[in-house]
Amino acid sequence: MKVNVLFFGATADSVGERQIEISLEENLKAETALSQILEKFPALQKNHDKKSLHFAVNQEYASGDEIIKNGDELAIFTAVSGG
Amino acid sequence: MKVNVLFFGATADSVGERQIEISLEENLKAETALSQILEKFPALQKNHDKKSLHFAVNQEYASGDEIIKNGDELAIFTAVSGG
Amino acid sequence: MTKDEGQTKDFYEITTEPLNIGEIARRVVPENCGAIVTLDGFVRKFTKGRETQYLVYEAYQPMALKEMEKLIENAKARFDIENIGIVHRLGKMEIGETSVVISVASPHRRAAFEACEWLIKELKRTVPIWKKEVYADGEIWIEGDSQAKG
Amino acid sequence: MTKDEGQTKDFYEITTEPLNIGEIARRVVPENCGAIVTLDGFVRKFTKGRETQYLVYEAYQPMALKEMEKLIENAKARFDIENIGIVHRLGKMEIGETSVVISVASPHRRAAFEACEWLIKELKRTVPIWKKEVYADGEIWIEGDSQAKG
Repeated sequence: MKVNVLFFGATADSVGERQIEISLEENLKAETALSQILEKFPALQKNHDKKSLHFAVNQEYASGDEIIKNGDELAIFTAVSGG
Repeated sequence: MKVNVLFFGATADSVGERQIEISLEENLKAETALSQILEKFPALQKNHDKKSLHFAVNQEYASGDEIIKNGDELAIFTAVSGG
Repeated sequence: MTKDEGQTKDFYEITTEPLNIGEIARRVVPENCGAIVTLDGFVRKFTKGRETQYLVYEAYQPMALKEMEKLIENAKARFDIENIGIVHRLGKMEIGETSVVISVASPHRRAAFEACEWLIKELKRTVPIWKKEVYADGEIWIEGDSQAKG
Repeated sequence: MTKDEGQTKDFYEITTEPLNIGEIARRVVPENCGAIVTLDGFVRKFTKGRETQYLVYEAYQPMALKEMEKLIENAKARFDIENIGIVHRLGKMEIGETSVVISVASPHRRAAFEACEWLIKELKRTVPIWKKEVYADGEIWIEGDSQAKG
């Protein structure tokens, strides 16, 4: 299946892209999908502690248990700093 | 001695004046001066509970123990309601 | 009535002109602060179910300014804040018009919230300003909490 | 992104235009309220002693707006408040420019102070917006408290 992965701020700088379409196996849990995406982008792993990264699925913070579906919008970013 | 007595808002409406020069004995305590002024203005006593009136001497809230001097600026008003 | 000595940008004013809260808030900005908390008090349409047509504010001006200055001094002793601005409007005000603006700038926003809340509470208790509510069938000078002061 | 159904005047917006805090505060005014509390967050010159030249704010916009909407719903469930307005600016901002305005109107000012303080705290924790500080000798994306969310 295909998903769109979005990066913002520091993660966009690390990856060098703001949006990438990638292929993943069907029926992955969000937690597993995140690990697989991190493996595809060594710069993300190099520049960021995994624990410091936030993961959103379809514009909602992910707990990790969500099942990712074809066409989902994923996002990986560091702790927010607005205000 | 002469003092200026100022009224504001509800007390000005009661007295019908905003500023009056009156004569008082020398060396009165603020507490006593207030009582004497109230006696001069029956409408003040009629319209206001004495406990609800505030008394200022030379633009400072009076405790009652201040000694009033010739030329002092006294003011009598109800509890403030700005804001 | 603006106090502006070097770093400090505190001010306290009484005016009959309309209040621009954005402009007032901006005047308290110091370089090392990141947040301003502003209280904007305005004329309500209904008080206890009775419809107000407009309000008239009156002050014992020299004493009001002295009390405002004391408020600022006391707030700065009590809270870790940088600058304070207080502007109270006098005269006739229509429904929805701003009667008072209090802006507090601080390095940490917690102190600005606490100080701003304390300032409006104290201003309503101590600063000699009175408001008259005018209704279709009469008018009344509003009296504050008489136990609060003096 | 303005929600305006009958009585309610809540709104949450993201814009690249300069923010006018007075105008934003005025949009939350309901007839039965008497006080608005407004938080005005702005670009500091110094953070931990380092001089910032300017900031750039970026957002995950659709998610940011969803999170802002949730903030408003949660604040209204938690506090006795009438209307809330939140506007966050994006893009390049100079020192002293306002990045975020949160205005809360309530019948009693206590609740407005509490809700406004809660809203800025939660916005900084949950709304996907990031700021980059640009210095004379470099730039850095500021990272929030990583334990705060998710």
